[in-house]
Amino acid sequence: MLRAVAAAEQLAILALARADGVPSFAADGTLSTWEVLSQQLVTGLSNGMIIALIAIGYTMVYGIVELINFAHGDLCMLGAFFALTAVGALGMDAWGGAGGTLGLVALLAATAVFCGSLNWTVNRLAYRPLRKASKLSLLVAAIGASFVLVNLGLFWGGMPMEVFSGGNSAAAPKAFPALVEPKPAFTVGDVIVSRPDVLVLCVTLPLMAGLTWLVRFTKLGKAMRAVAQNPTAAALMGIDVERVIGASFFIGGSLGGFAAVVYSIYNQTVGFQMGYRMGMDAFIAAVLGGIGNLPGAVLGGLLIGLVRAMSDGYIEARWTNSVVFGILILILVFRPSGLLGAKLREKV
Amino acid sequence: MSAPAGRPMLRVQGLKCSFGQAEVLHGVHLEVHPGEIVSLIGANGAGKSTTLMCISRIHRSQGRIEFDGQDIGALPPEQVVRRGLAQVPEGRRIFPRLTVRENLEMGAFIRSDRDAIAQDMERVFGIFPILKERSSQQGGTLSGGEQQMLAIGRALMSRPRMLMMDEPSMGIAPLLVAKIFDTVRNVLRAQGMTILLVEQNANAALRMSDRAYVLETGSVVLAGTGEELLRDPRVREAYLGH
Amino acid sequence: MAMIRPMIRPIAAVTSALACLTLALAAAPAPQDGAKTLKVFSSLPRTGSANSQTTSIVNGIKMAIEERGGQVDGWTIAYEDLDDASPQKGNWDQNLEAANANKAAKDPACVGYIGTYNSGAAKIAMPILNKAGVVMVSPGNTYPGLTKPGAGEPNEPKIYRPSGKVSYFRVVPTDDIQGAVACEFCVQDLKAKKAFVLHDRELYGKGIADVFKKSAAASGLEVAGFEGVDPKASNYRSLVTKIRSTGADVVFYGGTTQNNAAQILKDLRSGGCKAPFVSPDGTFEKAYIEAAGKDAMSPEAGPVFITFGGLPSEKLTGLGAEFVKKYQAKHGEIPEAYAVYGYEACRVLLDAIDRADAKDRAAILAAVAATKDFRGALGTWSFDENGDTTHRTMSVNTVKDGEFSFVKAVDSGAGKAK
Amino acid sequence: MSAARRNPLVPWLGIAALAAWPLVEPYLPAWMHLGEPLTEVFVYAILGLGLNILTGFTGLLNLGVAAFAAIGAYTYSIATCEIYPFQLGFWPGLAVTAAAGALAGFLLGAPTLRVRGDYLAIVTLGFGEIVKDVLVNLDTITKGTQGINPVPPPSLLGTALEARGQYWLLLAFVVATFAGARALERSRVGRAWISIREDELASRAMGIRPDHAKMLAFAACASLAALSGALLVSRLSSSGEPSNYGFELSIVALCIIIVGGIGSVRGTLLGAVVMVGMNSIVLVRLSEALNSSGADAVQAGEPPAGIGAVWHFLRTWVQNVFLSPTNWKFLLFGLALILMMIFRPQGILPPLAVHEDPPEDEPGAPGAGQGARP
Repeated sequence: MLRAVAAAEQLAILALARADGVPSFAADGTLSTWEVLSQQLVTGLSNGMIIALIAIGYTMVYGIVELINFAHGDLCMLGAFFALTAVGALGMDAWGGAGGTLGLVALLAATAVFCGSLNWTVNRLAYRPLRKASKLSLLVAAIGASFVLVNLGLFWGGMPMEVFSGGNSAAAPKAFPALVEPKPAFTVGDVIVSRPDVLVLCVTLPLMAGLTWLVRFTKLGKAMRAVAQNPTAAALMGIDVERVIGASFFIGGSLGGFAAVVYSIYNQTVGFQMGYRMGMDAFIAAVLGGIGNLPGAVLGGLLIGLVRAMSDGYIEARWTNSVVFGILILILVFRPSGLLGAKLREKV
Repeated sequence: MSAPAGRPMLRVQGLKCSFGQAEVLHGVHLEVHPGEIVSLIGANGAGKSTTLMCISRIHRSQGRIEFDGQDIGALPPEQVVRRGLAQVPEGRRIFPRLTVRENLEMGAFIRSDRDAIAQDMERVFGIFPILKERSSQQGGTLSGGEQQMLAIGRALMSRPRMLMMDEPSMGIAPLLVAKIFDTVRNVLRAQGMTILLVEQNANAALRMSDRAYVLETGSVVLAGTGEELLRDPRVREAYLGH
Repeated sequence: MAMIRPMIRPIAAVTSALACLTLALAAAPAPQDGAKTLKVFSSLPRTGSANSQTTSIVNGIKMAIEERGGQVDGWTIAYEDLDDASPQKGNWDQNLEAANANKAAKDPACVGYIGTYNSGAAKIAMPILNKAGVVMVSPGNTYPGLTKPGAGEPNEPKIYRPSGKVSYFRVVPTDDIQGAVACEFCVQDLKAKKAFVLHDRELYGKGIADVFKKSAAASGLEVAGFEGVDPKASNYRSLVTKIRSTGADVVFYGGTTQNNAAQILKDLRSGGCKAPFVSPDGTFEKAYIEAAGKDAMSPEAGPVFITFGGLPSEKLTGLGAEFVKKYQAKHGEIPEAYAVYGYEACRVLLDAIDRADAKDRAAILAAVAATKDFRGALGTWSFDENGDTTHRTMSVNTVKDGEFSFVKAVDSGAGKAK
Repeated sequence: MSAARRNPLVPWLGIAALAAWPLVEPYLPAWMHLGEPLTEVFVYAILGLGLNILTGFTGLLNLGVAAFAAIGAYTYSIATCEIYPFQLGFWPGLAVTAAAGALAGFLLGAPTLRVRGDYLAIVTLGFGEIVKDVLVNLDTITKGTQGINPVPPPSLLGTALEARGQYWLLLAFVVATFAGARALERSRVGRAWISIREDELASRAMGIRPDHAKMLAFAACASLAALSGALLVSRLSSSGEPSNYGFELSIVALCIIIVGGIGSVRGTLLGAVVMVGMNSIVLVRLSEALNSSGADAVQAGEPPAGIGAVWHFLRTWVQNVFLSPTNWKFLLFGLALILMMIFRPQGILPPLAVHEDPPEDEPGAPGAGQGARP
């Protein structure tokens, strides 16, 4: 039999745990079917938007150099570490009001520049020498780059700063301060739309609009599309192909930087191995939407977010990954070039 | 042979190019003078397209490539275009998912004078009115002949002083071939454009060229004026089919 | 000739590079194989996510050896820290674990193997070491089937003992005890009526969650949901909505910090669920508190409890308290909960070496098996006939002001295991 | 071309040297005991040879080959383990495994014939994840994360083989698989695969049925991968956890064939040596070497102020993180991959045809000829 040894102090903690009587801990249990569905939609939408943001950066590079960029998620991970370092060094979690908002905007911008530069550098060092090599060699280089970035994250996590828990456990997950408090922004019945949910929309929508504008209407955007469609012809037009590729790595990376900050604020956890899932989701979203297709990536991201939420909610969490991949495979069997994809060049 | 006097606009000397261990150009020499139409004929696989790609610096090569008296053999491709040497590549290489208008804009990528670009675009539309009709269609939806017109128009958009055209008649309906050759002869030439033309259709090419070179397995084997070569028995035997 | 060259060159380059590297590395560390040296190996996942816990275990092992001045009964103790995780996996790798075990088995100086951390890895290493007669002391395996007949598959644990002898011991109490303790705590102290049970789908987490579920059925606690989660998911908000809709008044997570325990807690709290969150000793480490952050761990957000198969460092008395003090002086921080297991595993091994008449594997194995009333850092305990510790004092802890805070000790009593 | 006609003795000498190794090993110093990692290399080589058929010969990028290995590992375990009713023993177990692998290959290949390129890659990746999830979740059949124990070791004529015997048996398997792969490469179906890789439309015009050939490639790849999975678990005497057959394993297999030289049978063997060797030999030896230098993370006391604080900060960081060799493994592994690709993008031992491929200005080669490469 259990023999409880309870001292006064421990009893006090227990009493605290039961402060308002047992029922107060019970989850509401009053959510109606519709409320549950709406709550799941909110969750799915927010997660989907974050995935979409990572995926458009991913698909941009993907469309141009045909590189399955395994390092993209890990780039986002380093972006999150950069943001956490900045937050810790400047004590940003204590900033409130207008200062806090301005700080957040500055943080987004700084992280974007950081990730963009990093992505540009990785391209310059690891991928550019392989431009004429086969696509598979490029793939292996990307796998290698992913490992290197993961390791940089491990080093970074051991930085003796308070936000990295003094650096004593480099590998452990770190809490990201709640720059936007996870409080309800508004509630509809018992459905909570939290402030981070709102933040996700506020950041991702303008970025997607901006990117669409950039790609469709600016000279650089058109050059990017031209290089993606036929690099030799683009070079014959006087387009500096390498520069355009570099620029798209920078832009794609900086979108990853934005995504990293939003992700960190939304989930409040960063860890050196989190890039795997971020990259994987982005990859699935990009392919699902059609390689190199920006609206497709957004659609794919939203779909994955929603499918995950619905599967967690109505099937079983342990089957969620299978459900996502199952749907992906089904879609590709019937639409072999993704939802919005153009016909694929037949080349591996 | 009767090369005109004066400084050539393009001079290629000892151009060599290899893929892996296989050398495909063994030292090509050719010259194009201002205002000339020069054609480069030869069988499939003789190295005609490779020569143009080397001049445009898409392929790496050895030997000397001079444009306007300056060595361009070490420049990146975009610098070659900036110097005024544009190419209409083989197979047209239209950007299939850019609109016709955007394709033309890409041709003017090196320029930033918006008004002049707009004027030039109108000029291209004047030469090829069909492009104007199709201006908001995606390039990939055009017919072969229309794509060829677009490719020529696109190359003109960089305001080149010299144009290299690679097989403009390939895979195009005969009616449109006539139209394209007509454009080359009567519009471009009239504007004083210098042209280096690669063509399989030796007969048509020689008829409109001032001079021509015959390329065989990576080397120039014959050169002369268009008429000389049209009369040359070797050429008649090998390329004109009689 | 010229045609062959392009093929031979790369082969030659790669082989010679590999050979040079191996040579250089092999030449560098030449351990003095003196006549009176005994070797102790540890095999733990040193690369990847478990690194922080295993570092603390290794620190504990090293301290135990240093305490004896690196000598036992006139014999020098050499220690080697093996890694059973590969960078490709970022987690323990079955090939490397097999290689480590074989390495230890083949090394004539090896008399002890401290490991593994993951029970799955133990399944690979146990038969190999058992055949070689190398005693294995685990600081971290909690899967009951490794030692207890009837607790796992019908053919366990006999399949891990090809020699027929017990050569595997562990200083940690097993999942079946801890899962039951956690459940009793929920029922008796938290007065919970309805539990939502989550697990990380791994051997440790699922095992403990299974026991929790079984005990819940026995003690009348309704299990409103039993779900395996994806330990790599970025968040669990949709699951939280599901939990909210069931009206559960306690949430149990069978899983570890590395498998996102803190994330689940955070999502519960920000999703508006205040139910007590209970997790096992895989979360009893500072990293859990740090990963969850202040807000999710504050009393207003909702109570958090962690069960642990021993007493927390600050409640340790005698040797345990001393260890904590020494560790703190040396490493500048309070040790992780696992450090003391590493320390204890090594101490019990060294003690057995000391007691053994002959310093060979058989004698040392016998001496470890005969460990009785060992006065260790965890208390005074013995190994039972299965190789399990008789030490069964568990504790329930909470978090207060960013530190673990002891709530109560539970003596699960002998023979309670089901 | 003529390189293929090199000295025919070389492969036999190689096999003989490998076969003799266990006899020589006991006389060598401990650090040269490579039998163990070599046996592992053999298992991975078979996996690589299987993947090479699908990705190397046929040009279908597969990011989920681990799923086939998993199917093999679990089929073998269930067919042979004493807790199941079948208990077939080693050789019948292998036969069942190979058949199950082929079936799995068909099952994945058939519905996805229309899916190409990277789209196919992600289908295979998804298949891999689904298989892993099913293995974990259907724990009533697969024992979930517990794994299946014990799995019978390789045996010959009714006797279980010990380490040395296993080494020779696996070597024989590798030699047989290698010879089989070479024979396939030159066979009718092998030429069909290669022509599909080069140009599917043209091969159709030559009378090849691409669907047919692709299905065969899937089946052959899956069968070999399943075989390697079975050999792996029989050697470890445990099926291990399903997580052992995840994406990471697929990536390793892919790296093996690309590092070796995509499409090259001999290259695949070398790739296996390099990839496994890096993990099981180089990195292990490296951390042994560094560990014995005994770097301890030590830090205590109050952090000083001013410049001293910076110094203290860096020192603590270095001691906490950089001094531990295990913290460098990802970096070394990743750098090695990148450098190998940069210096030998075509792989260590590419198939001969690759040398002669003209770098025609394909869509995949933007910016060609800019002279940017050193």
